[in-house]
Amino acid sequence: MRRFKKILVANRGEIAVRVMRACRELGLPSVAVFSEADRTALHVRVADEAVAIGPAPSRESYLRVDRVLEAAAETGADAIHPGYGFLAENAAFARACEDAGIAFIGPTSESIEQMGEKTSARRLAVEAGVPVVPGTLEPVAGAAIAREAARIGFPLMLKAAAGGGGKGLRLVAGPGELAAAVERAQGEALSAFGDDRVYLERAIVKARHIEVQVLGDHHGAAVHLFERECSIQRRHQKVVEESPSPFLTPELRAHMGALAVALVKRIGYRNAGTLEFLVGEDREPYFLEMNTRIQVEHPVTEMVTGHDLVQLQIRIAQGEPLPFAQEDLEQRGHAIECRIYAEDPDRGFLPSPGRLLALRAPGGPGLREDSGVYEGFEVPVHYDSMLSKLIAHGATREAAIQRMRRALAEYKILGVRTTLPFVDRVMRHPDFVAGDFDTSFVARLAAEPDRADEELWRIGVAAAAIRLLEDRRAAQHAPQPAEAAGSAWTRAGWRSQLGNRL
Amino acid sequence: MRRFKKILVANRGEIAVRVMRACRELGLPSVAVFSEADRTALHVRVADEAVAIGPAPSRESYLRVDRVLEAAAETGADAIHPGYGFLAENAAFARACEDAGIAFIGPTSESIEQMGEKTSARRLAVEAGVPVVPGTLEPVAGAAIAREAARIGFPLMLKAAAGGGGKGLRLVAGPGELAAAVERAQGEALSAFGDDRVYLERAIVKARHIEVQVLGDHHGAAVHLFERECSIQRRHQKVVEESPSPFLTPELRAHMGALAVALVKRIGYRNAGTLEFLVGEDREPYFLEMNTRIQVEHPVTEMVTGHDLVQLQIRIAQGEPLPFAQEDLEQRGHAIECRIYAEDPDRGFLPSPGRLLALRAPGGPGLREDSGVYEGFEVPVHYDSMLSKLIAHGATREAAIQRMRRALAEYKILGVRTTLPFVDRVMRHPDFVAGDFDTSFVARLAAEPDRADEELWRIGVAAAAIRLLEDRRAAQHAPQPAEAAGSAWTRAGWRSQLGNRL
Amino acid sequence: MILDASFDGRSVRVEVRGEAGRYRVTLDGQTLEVDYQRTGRDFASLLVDGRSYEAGIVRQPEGYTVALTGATYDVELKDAARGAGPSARARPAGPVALKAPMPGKVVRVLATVGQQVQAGEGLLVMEAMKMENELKAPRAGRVREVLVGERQAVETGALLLVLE
Amino acid sequence: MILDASFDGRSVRVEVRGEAGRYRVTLDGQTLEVDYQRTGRDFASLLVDGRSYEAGIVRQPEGYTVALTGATYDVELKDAARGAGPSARARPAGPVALKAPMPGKVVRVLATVGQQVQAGEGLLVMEAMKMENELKAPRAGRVREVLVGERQAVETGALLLVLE
Repeated sequence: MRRFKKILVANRGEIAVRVMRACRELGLPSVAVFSEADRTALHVRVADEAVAIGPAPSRESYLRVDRVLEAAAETGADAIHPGYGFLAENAAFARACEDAGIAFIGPTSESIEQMGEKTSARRLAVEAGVPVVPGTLEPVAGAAIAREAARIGFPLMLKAAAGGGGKGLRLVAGPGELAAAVERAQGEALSAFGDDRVYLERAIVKARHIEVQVLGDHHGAAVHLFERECSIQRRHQKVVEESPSPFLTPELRAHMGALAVALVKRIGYRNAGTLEFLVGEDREPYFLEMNTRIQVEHPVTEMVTGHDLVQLQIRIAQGEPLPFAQEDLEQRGHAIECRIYAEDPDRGFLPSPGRLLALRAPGGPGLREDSGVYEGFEVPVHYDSMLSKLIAHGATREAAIQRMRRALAEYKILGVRTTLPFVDRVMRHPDFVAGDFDTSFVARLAAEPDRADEELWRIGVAAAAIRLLEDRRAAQHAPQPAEAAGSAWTRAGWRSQLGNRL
Repeated sequence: MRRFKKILVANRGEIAVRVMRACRELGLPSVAVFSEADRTALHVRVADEAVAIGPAPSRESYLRVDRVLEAAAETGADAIHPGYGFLAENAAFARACEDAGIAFIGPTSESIEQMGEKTSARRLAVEAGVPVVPGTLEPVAGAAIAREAARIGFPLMLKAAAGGGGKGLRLVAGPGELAAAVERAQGEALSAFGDDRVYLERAIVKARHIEVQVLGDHHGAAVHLFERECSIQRRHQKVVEESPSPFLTPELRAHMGALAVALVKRIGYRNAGTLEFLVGEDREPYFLEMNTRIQVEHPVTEMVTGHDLVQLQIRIAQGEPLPFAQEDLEQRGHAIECRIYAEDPDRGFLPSPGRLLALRAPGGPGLREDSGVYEGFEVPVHYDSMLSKLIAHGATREAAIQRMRRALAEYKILGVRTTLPFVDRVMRHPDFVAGDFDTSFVARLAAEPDRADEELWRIGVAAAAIRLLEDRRAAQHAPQPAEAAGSAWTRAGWRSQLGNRL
Repeated sequence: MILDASFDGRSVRVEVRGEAGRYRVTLDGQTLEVDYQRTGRDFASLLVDGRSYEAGIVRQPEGYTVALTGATYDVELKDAARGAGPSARARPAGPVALKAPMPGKVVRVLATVGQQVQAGEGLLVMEAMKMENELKAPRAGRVREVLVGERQAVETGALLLVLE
Repeated sequence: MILDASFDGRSVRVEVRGEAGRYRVTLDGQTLEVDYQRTGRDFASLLVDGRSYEAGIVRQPEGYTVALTGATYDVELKDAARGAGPSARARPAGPVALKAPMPGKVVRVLATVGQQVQAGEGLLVMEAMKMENELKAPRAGRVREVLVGERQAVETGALLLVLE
């Protein structure tokens, strides 16, 4: 068992901040790495130390194994936490850390390879007796794609072999769409993972996406921390997650947990990890893939189990044994996470980068926010559009939903469009409230008209008009320039908001 | 069983906001009342409706029973939540609500009288077999004070009969201090409660202040939700609270819980309530008083039990039965609350009202903030100095302390002095970390030198000097007035911060 | 002060009178008594007929964006034209310019000059924030010009393609 | 730019050079290379020798208040006097004015004109934010003047009493 001296966090955004908080709570200093676009990013401000590693494109900074290892050497960091995305499931990076004598806070490079290559993971799962979705067990290319597609049948899912996070994922309804979808998926996969291999799976209709959180240590112990329900997705990316799943029976929960622990033990997995399953209407779980890293939606599990998964990752990497056994764990209450993206839900979730001109976040009981931004931050165009995660916990599912609605009502972000109004629609939708939904929920919702407050526009227009009147009068009577008239910072970024008389 | 239509919150600050959040989570609209000093207060902004009830002094607004009831009538509110302080333990107010057919979200006026008059509460406790601190069982005045003091012996506590929240409370070390202390306590009691009666109690040396949270419903059910440790006090007001208490054994916890439930059942108490005990070195609990309302520090209990006490108050007042039995309740993990006051800990906790010029609050796992303020708010001089409560939860006491330290490191408030650095000192004090403290802890702490970062001042001075350089250069090159040059709001409040060239 | 306000494709005439936090606002034939107080540089508290509203209000080039609970409005404000109220602006006829809705990179151009396209048909694919986004034809027409090439970086509002 | 800075009763000479976020600050004989970026109207991120600091910085009449993790400094800044560095300011001799440390109400006046008091002795009691606060003599002396009466409301900085 070793004790780390300093941890470098090879990531950005909310997960980098999340990991640094865990470091600080464990009494460990943290080192941020940052690209040229991220000098003022929150993770740089929260870290104890910070090292610039390259230009804005992630390929030239956050994905540069050499730069990250140099930063660790330079700062004396003896462990690296990769967060999710970027280098988190890059076996070569894990191996490079191992070779450099730096602890990679994650599984062995071998586990990453086994599970990271999705077709290999499917083969191992089959060998371990875990059922998988029918499809190809190997990546396919060229003419074989059409042939295998015909064998499996439509609709089917086209997936990146090196994939994760919805990138390079395409639902193909029929043979006519196949060629275009393959081109798009390979392009996205190449750009996201540097690997354009794809494979095919039968699309499970009316499926729910349910995943199981696991932990394994260096001493052969493994537990599961129950499930997360992740069926609310747009563009095949999760927007809302919760735990427990309203769909699982206690028996199915125990069964899926046992399957997950069996696979973890079989591969000697050492870290937090997640096994993703599709569960069809017949309540039959099919293993999809295993994510060998912390998951975006890990907070819902933390809130219902009372344990800190990121601290546990670090402690496991130090060689500590798991501090609890399976029978010590229980789900208490219900937790829901809503992801806040800088996207415009009224325009097909188009990205909406820009400066966060004004921001008021909610507070109070049963609420957690894991944010990667702050008022005044310019959200870069180079990275993922997730700004923040809002998580609500309550004694019951209904209480958690009501709490989330209350929190969303308090939340205000101006300057970019966000998914706040969209997740509010989800929270008040009768099917969501009833727990009656599957992965097609978001598509169905988009087709329904939103019933917003019909008269609220009057308040909005009145507020704007009064503000204009007050601004005009103030400008007339302004005795002198106010607000340290245009520091470089003000001049560069806030011009449109400040000063210019209408 | 009735279902409320609308709830008026007869309070201000964080507790008003807290109650309104509970209302919204239960689907109930809330009505704020506000004084002239509070038009822009957070509770007005969070409420669905708001009614002005009078001038700034609480005696002319928040303590005006007639105004509050008029506001309820005017808005159609059929229930009133009193929060804590103000009218929360005013039996006449509860009776006036009862007479007006408006539900008072609290116990019956009779219970308030029985427990609110502290000497009556002590008598009832003695009758119910609950041990009390030796002292007078009746209020005393005039010459009787010195006589009774001599009988009880010094050191002793001088307390307001109508008291609570540390107001009108004085520790008297010897006979020479008695007269002055009586005058001061009577003055404070009169000003705070409109009642200057005082009584005497033996001062328990090296005492811990430990309280038990209870709930009773309209159907005779009563449970306790374990204890809170509240020994960290300055000026006899709590600054830091936690649950569980590091001092209690499981046996003593069960014993104190049983005592509390016995008294609740005996008086047919219907509401959330708190029984305060002093526990001396001999681990003998002495009942001090019962607070027949929600307590400032209720969040620590909510975090360890997973239940929402304010929602439960409302549901009990609607006639609902308690949704759980004693055996369904358990403490999970550990929670600590730090109160953030606008006070200067370097100058004997002198009040520090003013505008909150800049504010950055912490976020992330296991953290809750119940705040009554926001960036830009002018903290009024008329009311209590508490700005906010920060609560950290962790799997263990150590984890909760470390999390609180992390949160305090992230928290920045500028414009007023606060107790943030003080509670950080508490969190890193070896005696606090070891759980080895009593109600004299703060006084001992004040006598010790603080070991701050010796070199940090360099960063502070460098930051100020660079900012000045940038501000001067910006002012030289300012092409035009920026920041909507001085709206009425800017002109009135932010002048010192904005614009004036040095 | 009399203004023409437009938002969400609607236009209304607005009249505002008052001072020191007390205003009377008439819009679309209805008058609101508004108690308006700034609560920060970009926030205000409004009490209207006893109801409390919390508004985030930020300056934009042609008006303000207002965020209320449950909805955000981009409100354009102009001094009222003399005489009549604002008329519904007719959609300009003629060519339609497709502009970049965000900064990013053109990944693929799907349309070619001279091609006849249907409303909703994909014209090009832009990458921003790690996602590929297909930009679709706002109406049917013929592609007159394509002004960008693949792998080209563009800013918000950059002209990408003209449809006629 | 050369400044005299004072905080917490200390004074140092400060020299700042640089621009565009890169500064060299010399204080008390030590030079810091500072990467300084505004992160909001009243916040900045500082990287000094690889270490990251988050500072809240607000303008005050004679300088800035700077909040760092664990400490807040009121830093007064003046253009450096020519020649020598700042000298420790001697405590002014003569009468001492007791001023109101916050707005509030005088509840009781404990001292009378002509009275001899010890350092730390209570002079008067002010109420603010629902608490009574005893204001104590900063040093021993004789009460020369009492300028306020009981129940009188006072603002921050109001002269309450003079000790000589």
